[in-house]
Amino acid sequence: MSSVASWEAEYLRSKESNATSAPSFSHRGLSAPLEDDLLIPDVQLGEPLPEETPLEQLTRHWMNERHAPDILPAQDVLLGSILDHIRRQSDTIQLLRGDPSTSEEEHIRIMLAQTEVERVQFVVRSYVRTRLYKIEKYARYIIANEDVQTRITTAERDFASRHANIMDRHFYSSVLQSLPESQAGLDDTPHFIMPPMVTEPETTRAVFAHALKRTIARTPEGKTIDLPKGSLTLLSYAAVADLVAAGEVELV
Amino acid sequence: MDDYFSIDAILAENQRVGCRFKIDIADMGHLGGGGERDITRSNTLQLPIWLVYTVVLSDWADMIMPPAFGSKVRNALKADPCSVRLSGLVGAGGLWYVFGKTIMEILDKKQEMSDLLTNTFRKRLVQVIDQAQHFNALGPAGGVGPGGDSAQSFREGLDGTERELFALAQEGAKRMKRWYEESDRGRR
Amino acid sequence: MTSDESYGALANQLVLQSKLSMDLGKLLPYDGPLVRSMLQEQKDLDRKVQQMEGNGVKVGHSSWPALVILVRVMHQNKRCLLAYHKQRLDLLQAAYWDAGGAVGHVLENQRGNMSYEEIRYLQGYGESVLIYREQVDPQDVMSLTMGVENPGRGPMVTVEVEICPGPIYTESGMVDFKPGRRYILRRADIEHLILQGYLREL
Amino acid sequence: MSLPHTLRASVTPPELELIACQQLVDIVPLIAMEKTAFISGAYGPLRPPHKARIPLWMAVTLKQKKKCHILAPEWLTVEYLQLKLTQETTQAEFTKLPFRFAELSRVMLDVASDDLQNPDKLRSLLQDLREARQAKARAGLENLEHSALGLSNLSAMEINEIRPFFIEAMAILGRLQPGA
Repeated sequence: MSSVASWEAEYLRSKESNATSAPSFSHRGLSAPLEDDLLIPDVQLGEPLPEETPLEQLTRHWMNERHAPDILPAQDVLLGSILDHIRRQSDTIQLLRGDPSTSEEEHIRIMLAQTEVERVQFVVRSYVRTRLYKIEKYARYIIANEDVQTRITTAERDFASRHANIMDRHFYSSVLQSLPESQAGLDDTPHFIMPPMVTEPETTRAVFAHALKRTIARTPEGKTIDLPKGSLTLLSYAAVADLVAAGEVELV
Repeated sequence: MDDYFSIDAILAENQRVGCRFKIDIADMGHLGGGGERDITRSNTLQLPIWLVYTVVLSDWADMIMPPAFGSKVRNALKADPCSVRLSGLVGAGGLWYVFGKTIMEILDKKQEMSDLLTNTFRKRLVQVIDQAQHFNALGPAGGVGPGGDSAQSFREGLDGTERELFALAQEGAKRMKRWYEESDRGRR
Repeated sequence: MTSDESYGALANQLVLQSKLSMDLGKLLPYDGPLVRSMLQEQKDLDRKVQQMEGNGVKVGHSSWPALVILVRVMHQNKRCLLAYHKQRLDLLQAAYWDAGGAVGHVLENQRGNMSYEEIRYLQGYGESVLIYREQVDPQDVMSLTMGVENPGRGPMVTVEVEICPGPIYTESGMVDFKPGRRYILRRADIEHLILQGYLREL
Repeated sequence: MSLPHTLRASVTPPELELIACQQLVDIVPLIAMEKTAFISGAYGPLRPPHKARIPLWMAVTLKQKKKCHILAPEWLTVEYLQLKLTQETTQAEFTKLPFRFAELSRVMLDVASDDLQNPDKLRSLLQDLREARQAKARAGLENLEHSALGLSNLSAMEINEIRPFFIEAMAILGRLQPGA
C-alpha cells in the first residue's frame, strides 16, 4: 500500500469515528489533496455522551478504573477500536519514516503522530494493567461470582482462573500439602473472628465522584444523596457504582 | 486492613491485652509468655488480640480495661485530644485505635467507645495533615515545625495509624513538589 | 516445639520478616527452615488435639478450653504461613513487571532468594501474561509490559550505557552500544533496556 | 502485581498532566501543515499566520521546535487570577476555576512563558491561589465523617494531593463505627 494510499485509508476511516473531514498527508509533489466530499459519518462506536470522542471515552473509563476499588464493566469494543487505530497510525508512520524524501513539514507531522501514538498507548496500557491488577488481586472472588464475570472479558476471565490456579498450586506445594488434613483447604470458615480467605473488593472505600448530570446516590445504609450536575462529592464507591457504570458519574 | 493475607492486619492483632481468667486451663501457662505451666483462675495474662477474642467471647476470661482507655486518659482526650501522646499509651508503633476497636468489639455498649475513638481521631486529623504538609515543606532537617516543640511532641505522640496517615499526607505533598519542580526542568 | 515456646512465636518471626521485606521493598531469602519448623509445630498441635479428642474431650469437658485454644493457634499459624508466601508472590510479580516482563532477568537477580516453588510460580505467571496478551493484543500494539509510571515523555530519550547489552536491532536500525557512551533513541525501542538496568535515562 | 505500588493509592500528577494536554488551545502556527487525521481527531490545516485550534500536547511539541506561538486561555491572565485570588480569600467556599487549571498553567508557563503576559506575576498569583485553597481543603477535614463530604470546585490536582489521606481517613472512621 503506497504511503499516500495508507493515509487515504486512514483519513476515510477517521471520518467514520468523528465528523470532521481531513485530506490525507499529501505526498510531496503529488496531486492536490481530495476535495472535502463530506461522507455522512456512520453510527458512533458504543453510546458515548454526545460530544465524547472515542479517546475521551477511553480516558473517562481509564480514570474510573484507576479510582474504583472494584472492577468496572469491560469496554472491549471501544478498546479494540482504539488498538486498531493505534496500529494503523503506527503502520502509516513506519511507511512514511522509511521515505528519505520527506519534507521538514512532513517530518514534523510524523513526529506529532508518533508523539500521539505513545500517549494513547500509555492510556491503553495503564487502563489494561489497572484491570489486570484487580483481576489478580480478586482472582478467586471473580471465579466464585457469576455477576462479576459478566463485567469482564473472556481473556480476563481466563487470566483470573489461570491466576487462581497457579496461586492455589503454589500454596498447596509450599504449605497446605504439609498441613494436617483438617487444615489443608483454602476455604476455611473458622468460627473465630477471622477475615474470609477469599479477598474481596473494598466497595465501601471512598471515591471523588463528579456528577456529569443531576442524579441521586444511594449509600449502602440506604441514605440518598443528591448530586447536582457538575458537583464533586467524596463518598463511598458503593453509593455511586451503578451511576459510574451508567456514565452519569465519573471518578476524578 | 482486615484482609486475610494482610501482613499489617496480622501484626495489628499481635498487640497484647490483659485478660483475667475465670477458669483453670492445664499447661497453657506459657500463652501469656510467662514461665508458669498452667493457667489458674484469676491469673492475669497478656494475650495477643487474636486470642483475646476467643477466650473472652467464650467467657473463660474477662478483659482488663487497659490504662490506655482508663478514665484518666478518657478525660484528657475529651479535654484536649492533641495534647495526649497516644504512642505513650501503646508503645511507639503501637496501634491505639486498633486496640480500641478490639475492646469495642468485646464490650456490650459499643457506642461510647466508638464516640471516644472517632472524636479523638477527627480532632487530631487536621493537626496531622497540617504538620505533614508543613513538615514536608521544611524537609526532615527542618524538624522544628509550626509551634516548635509542641509540634515535635505531637508528632512523637502519634499512634501507628496516625503515623501512616502522616506518611500518606507527606507523600502527597512530596509528589506535588516533585511534579512542580520536575516540570520546571523537564520541559525547557 | 518445646512446651515453653509460647504458641505463635514462630509465626510472629515469619510475619515480621514479611514486614521487613515490605519496608525494604525487596525480596529477602526464602526462610525454608522457619517454614518447616512451623509446619512441624502444626503437626504437633494437631497430634495433641487428636489425642484430646481421643480422650473424649468435648464441650463442657474441663480440657475443652485448652483444645479450642490449640485449634485457634493452628488457624493463626496457617494464616501467617499463607500471608508470608502471598507477600513474596506480590514482590515477585512486581519484579516481573519492573523488568518489562523478562522472567529470565528476574531469575538472574532473585534466584538465590527464591524457593523452587516460587521459581515455578514466576514462570507460570509469565506464561499466563503472555497467553493473555496473545488473546487481547497479539501484535502488542500497546506494549503491555512497558512502564506505566511516566506517561507522555517525548518519543526520543537520551540514555547512557550502564551495562553493555551488546548490539540491539531497533526500528531505526542496529545500535551497537558501547559502555559509558550516550545515545539519543526512540523511547519505544529501548524502554525495556532502561527497565532492566542496561541503560540509564538522562 | 501488574500495577506498581506507587500507583495503587492514587493517580499521579504526570497522568493528570497527560489528560490535561488533550485540551484544545489556540495557536499561531509558524509552519504550514495539511489537515491531518490523528487518533484523537482531525486537526489543521495550519496556514500561517491564521490561528488554529489544536490539542495542547501538539502545541507543546510545535512550540519546543519553535514552530508556533500559543495563545493564553482567557483565564490565564493577571486580571482574571487577581480577581479569583480576592474571591478565594474572602469567601468560605472554593471559587470556580477550570478543572485542570494547575496542569494547564504549569505546562503553559514551562513551555510558552514568552507567549504569556507577565509570567512571573502569573506564577506568584497561582502559588497564592494554591496555598489559599490548600488551607481550605485541610479545613474541610473537620467535617469529614465516614459518610459524604461535598468538595465542589476543587480542581483535579488539588483532589489528587489530598486523595490518599482523605480516603484512608474516611476508611479508618468507617472502621471505628460500632459493628463495622
